[in-house]
Amino acid sequence: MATKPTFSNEVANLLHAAEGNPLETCIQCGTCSGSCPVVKYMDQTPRRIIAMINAGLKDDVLKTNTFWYCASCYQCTVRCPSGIDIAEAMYALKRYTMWKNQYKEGLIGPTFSETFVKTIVRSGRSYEPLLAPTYIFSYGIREFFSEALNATNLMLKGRIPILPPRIKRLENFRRMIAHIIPIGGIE
Amino acid sequence: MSDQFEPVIIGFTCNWCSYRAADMAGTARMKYAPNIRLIRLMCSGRLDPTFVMKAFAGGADGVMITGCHPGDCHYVEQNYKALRRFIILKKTLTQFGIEPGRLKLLWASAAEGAIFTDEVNKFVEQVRELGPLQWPTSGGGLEQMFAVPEHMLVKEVAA
Amino acid sequence: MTEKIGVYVCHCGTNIAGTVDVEGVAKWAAEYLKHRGVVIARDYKFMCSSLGQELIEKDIKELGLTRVVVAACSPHLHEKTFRNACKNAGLNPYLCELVSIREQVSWVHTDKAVATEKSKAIVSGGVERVIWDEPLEPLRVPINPATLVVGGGIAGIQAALEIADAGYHVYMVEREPSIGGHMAQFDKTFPTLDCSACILTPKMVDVGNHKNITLLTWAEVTNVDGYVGNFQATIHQKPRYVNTDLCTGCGICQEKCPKKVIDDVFEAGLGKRKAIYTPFPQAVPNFPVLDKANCTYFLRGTCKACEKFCPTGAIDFTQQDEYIQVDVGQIILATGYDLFDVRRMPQYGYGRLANVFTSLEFERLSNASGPTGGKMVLRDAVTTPTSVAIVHCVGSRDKNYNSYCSSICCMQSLKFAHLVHERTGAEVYNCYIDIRTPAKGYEEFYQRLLEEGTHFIRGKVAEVTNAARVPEEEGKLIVQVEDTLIGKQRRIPVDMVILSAGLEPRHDAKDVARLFGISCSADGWYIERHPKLDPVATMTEGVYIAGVVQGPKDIPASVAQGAAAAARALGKIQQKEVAMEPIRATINQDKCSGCRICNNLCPFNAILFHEDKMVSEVNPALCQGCGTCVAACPAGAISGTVFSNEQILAQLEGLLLLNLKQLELEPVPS
Amino acid sequence: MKEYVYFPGCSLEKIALSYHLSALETTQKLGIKLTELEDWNCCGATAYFHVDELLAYTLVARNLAMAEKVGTEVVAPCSACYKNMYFTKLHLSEDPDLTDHINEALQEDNLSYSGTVAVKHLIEVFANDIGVEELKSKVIYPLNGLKVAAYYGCQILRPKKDHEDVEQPQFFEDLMSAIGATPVDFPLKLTCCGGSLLISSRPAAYSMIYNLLYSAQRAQADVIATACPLCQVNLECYQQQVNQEFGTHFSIPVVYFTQLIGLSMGIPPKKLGFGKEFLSPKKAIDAIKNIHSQEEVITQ
Repeated sequence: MATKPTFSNEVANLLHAAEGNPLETCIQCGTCSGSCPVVKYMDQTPRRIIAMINAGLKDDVLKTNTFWYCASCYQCTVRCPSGIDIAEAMYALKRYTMWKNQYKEGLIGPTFSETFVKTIVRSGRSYEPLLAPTYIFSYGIREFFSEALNATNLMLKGRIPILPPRIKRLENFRRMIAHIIPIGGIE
Repeated sequence: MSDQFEPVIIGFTCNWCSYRAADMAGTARMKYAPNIRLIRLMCSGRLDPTFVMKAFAGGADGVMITGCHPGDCHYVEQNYKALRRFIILKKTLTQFGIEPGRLKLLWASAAEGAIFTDEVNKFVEQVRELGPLQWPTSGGGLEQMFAVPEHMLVKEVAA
Repeated sequence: MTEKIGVYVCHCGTNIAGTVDVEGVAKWAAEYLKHRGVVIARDYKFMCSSLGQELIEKDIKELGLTRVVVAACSPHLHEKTFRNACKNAGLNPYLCELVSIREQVSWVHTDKAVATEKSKAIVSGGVERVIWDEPLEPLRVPINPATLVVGGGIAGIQAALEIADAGYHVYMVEREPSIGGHMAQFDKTFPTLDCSACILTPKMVDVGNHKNITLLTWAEVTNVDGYVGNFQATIHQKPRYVNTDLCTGCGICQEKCPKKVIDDVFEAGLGKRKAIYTPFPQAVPNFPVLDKANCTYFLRGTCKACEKFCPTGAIDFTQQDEYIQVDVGQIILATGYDLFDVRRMPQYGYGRLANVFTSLEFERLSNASGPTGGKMVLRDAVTTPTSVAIVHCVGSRDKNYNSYCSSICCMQSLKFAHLVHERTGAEVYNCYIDIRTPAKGYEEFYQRLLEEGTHFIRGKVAEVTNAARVPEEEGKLIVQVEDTLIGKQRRIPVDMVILSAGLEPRHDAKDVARLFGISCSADGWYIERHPKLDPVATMTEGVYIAGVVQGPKDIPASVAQGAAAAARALGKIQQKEVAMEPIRATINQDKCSGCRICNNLCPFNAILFHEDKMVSEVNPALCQGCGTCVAACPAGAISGTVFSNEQILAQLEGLLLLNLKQLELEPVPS
Repeated sequence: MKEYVYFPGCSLEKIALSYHLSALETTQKLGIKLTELEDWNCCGATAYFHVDELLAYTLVARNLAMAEKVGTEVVAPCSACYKNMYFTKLHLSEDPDLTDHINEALQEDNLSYSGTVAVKHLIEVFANDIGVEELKSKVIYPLNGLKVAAYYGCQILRPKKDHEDVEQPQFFEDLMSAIGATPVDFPLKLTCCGGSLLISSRPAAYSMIYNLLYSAQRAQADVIATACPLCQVNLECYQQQVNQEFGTHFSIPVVYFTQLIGLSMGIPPKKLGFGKEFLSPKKAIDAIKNIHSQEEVITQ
């Protein structure tokens, strides 16, 4: 049966260590959204996202900022009475949109994540200053200064390294990564 | 599916616990390997060791004996007798050149459909590992030994 | 003579036909088992239906079948049905075999081809076995008309009264000092809101005074032997330290007792009782119980205030545990439920945040005869709440706790909402996942609540905290929940939170089930013989279940089940005797070598040894048919009916399809 | 002397240096050896799981594989690192195919993962392996009267499922009481600080920080104790911005639990990395100062 999988199944397939399609067992009780500390910044509550996924409203789901606002605090996952790993589902949606390159305009999340990943692929470790620019351009000038202020403070307190850290066996490390995905994907 | 070896397993269940555990697995729609075929006894104590031998002689690759948990026997303590017979059986099997891994004893209460399911699956895998039972049929020694009793054959002819 | 075997394969709607090619199996049996005597093989939608049975009866009459094999559900479900069918057609019922291709095939396997093959093997096993079946007559044993009712809640009370009124004796055993169960703790009953005590206590009194009821409270069943018609139960009577023959229930001892104890059973921890006490004024029986663990005399060796003041000298500190033996024909289990321990959901703050209450606590709080005399107040015992949130589905419909619906919480919560509204005028918020009001007058009650202006918020409460963010939240409990109908997270500041805790099986349900030889579901509720058609009987003949013990249900349903269980018991009593499966061992005296191995194997001492003839013999009255001796006899002198060596070996042959092999080797002329 | 493989994680190299220092100092005093994992790489934080799950698992697996070589228990002071390691180990144990696939990749670095090493959070080591009693016995300067808001954050406990412990843990408070401090009733102790949103969703992060600070202030905490570098940076370094945003005047020092434990054991504040923070936890240090007039300790 070569039928095209439903959007719900597509997302479910991206869930790790989940059997079948847990999303379809959602009883829409709202525990997730009730527990969510970020919910008021989301276009749609997590519960609604699940409903929309199950309804196959793919485009509407991808348009929302909901999953990019997920702080991965896992409160929903722990409490869900249907045992759905909601935080994981949010991750799944992030990955889905990153691959398909169809996330909501003006979101910083995706760009940030990419830079972050690049940094690590380059050096094996993360390096704050490299991450900074990504959002400095995305926010207003006031933010820029306050951020700069923070940065300098951190420098003064000796809490920001001058040179980016590197791991020793970087070559192996890169080949290891290459083995998993074509670096082209991110580099 | 494909070409992997599908062992034939005979399971002896007692009427009160393990058979109901199987029923429970059914009503709860739990899924387990279809390789096992059950025979109902009133009590695991009813299990005559020759049943097991005949099962192997007849082409079973594994035999599973099941009964109530020790202390729960509907007939007070007969499952302990099953236990003792099981231990001796294992010894005998080795002497017949049959891997003791082909024989399993399981206690399952009427509420333990899940346990029954898991154990069946585990056992089927275990026997699959061991591969088909190579019973020495040449010379018809053992096969004779465990063939159907004379008087039963008579009835068949009559039939 | 040649056996004529009929094979009948059941579709069970799609239950079997969905996974097994039933037509295929029937065809196969007709063709490949012909040489074994199969003369007809049919498949039919529902073999157990009257039409299905007629089918069998018709064939027996017209084709002169001498054996019948039905491939359908578990023998524990329908063996009787098909045996009766044979009986009606004049065939000895024990010449019929029911093999399970539902519980053992279609429900547990998915691959249709494989399932079909297995079904064939199972059918062939049945055919081989049935050849060796012998015509038998069931053993008839008289039924002891007395019945044991375990549990003195409303379900047990109803059952006991039905039987006693019909003129038969009942032993009622209750663990607590008084009967009445949870219902006695309630104030009002939904949806009619009539006072719980007013409708319950008359029935309790009836039980107490009934000439046909022996009431044993403060007692527990510790052992059960025997079988339907003839059970022997051992009942542990815990010492009351009160001589019930002398006690008049005047209550002076309770007045005089100096020791106050928190009553966490009846008053759910909200009220106090004395060390010698009756749980509540209308208790039945009205004799107090002395709580040894808290009694000053037992702790310090002095006091005995109760004894001094008792006008009839009924206090007896020397009482010991008693073990009472009773003979009964049947048993009704109505042991009820425990409340879900809301501490297991710390996010709701019970025990940490003072003004979070359990549903049972609130029942006591709202009860006119409760610790606050029916005043709904916060823990400080003075403040009346101005806003109350009721949390539904606490511990129910939740895979982390109990995945089932506790079924009473919705209506209970609505009742609470109404009472709060009525008595305090507070704002009431009901946070629910779904409102379930499926019974008579329930939906109307919901409507009434809506009209009363109760706030309904569709959403499972995420957490209850005291973490105020804005001034108006200060000093309040904040209920954080998504209002799923508007898709917004709401923080509702309230004075009081009531957790509608779900129902759970008794903590010792599994042990009790084992004691009475019945089975519980994975959740721990007792399993009925058939979920639709036999809801109060169990797989164990003569043991019935009634009330919540079978699954969450409200008072009307429990009462109905109590009555139903009683009706089933009375039906049996009327039959005067029960037919017992003739599964017995017999010893062929010519073969017996007198080795006496079997004698010590039998746990029922059913095997006696004739010194004179030097042979053993089985006493069929004592033999239970386990067959251990059959398996053990070195001379093969013992055979067990229904499970004879021949039958089992034949079934084995069949399961392994060796009967087909023989076909290839030496075709039997039919 | 008990030994652990120590996985500091990127943050502890610089931005959370004080956590690093205090962790080493305190554990050493308690007779525990932390051997830093050779050539460890970033755990992938949350960002990595946004991009490629498989890759994220591989990164973690590399660290675990290296840890297996040198020890049986790896301890992470950073909650994010801990969560990633803990659950990667869990997933891999459930999914042999994934493990094989990842092992192929690890070959490139001549490593292989077998799942023999246990993963622990630093605070678990203190709470379970060392234990309150042992800790008490090492306290020289109990932080009497210091009101601490013990802040667990998210990923020490979640998404573990054993509810009683996940929803209302006590071990952090117990540690604080053990060193003489007074844990305040801090209902938001398990609420997220928004660390991972700080860059991607600034306003959300600010409001989450605000809620936490508000709750801590309401509980009259002198100091917030954390067990995660992200939480610390978030709650401390951005208090200014939050104040601007919400017109508040929060000034609540945020320190690592190891720093407080260190103080109570009489380790000089400098060695514990004090002095690197924006908001000096003067009160915390004074606590000992006033009670024991330990100037020399302070000025060392």
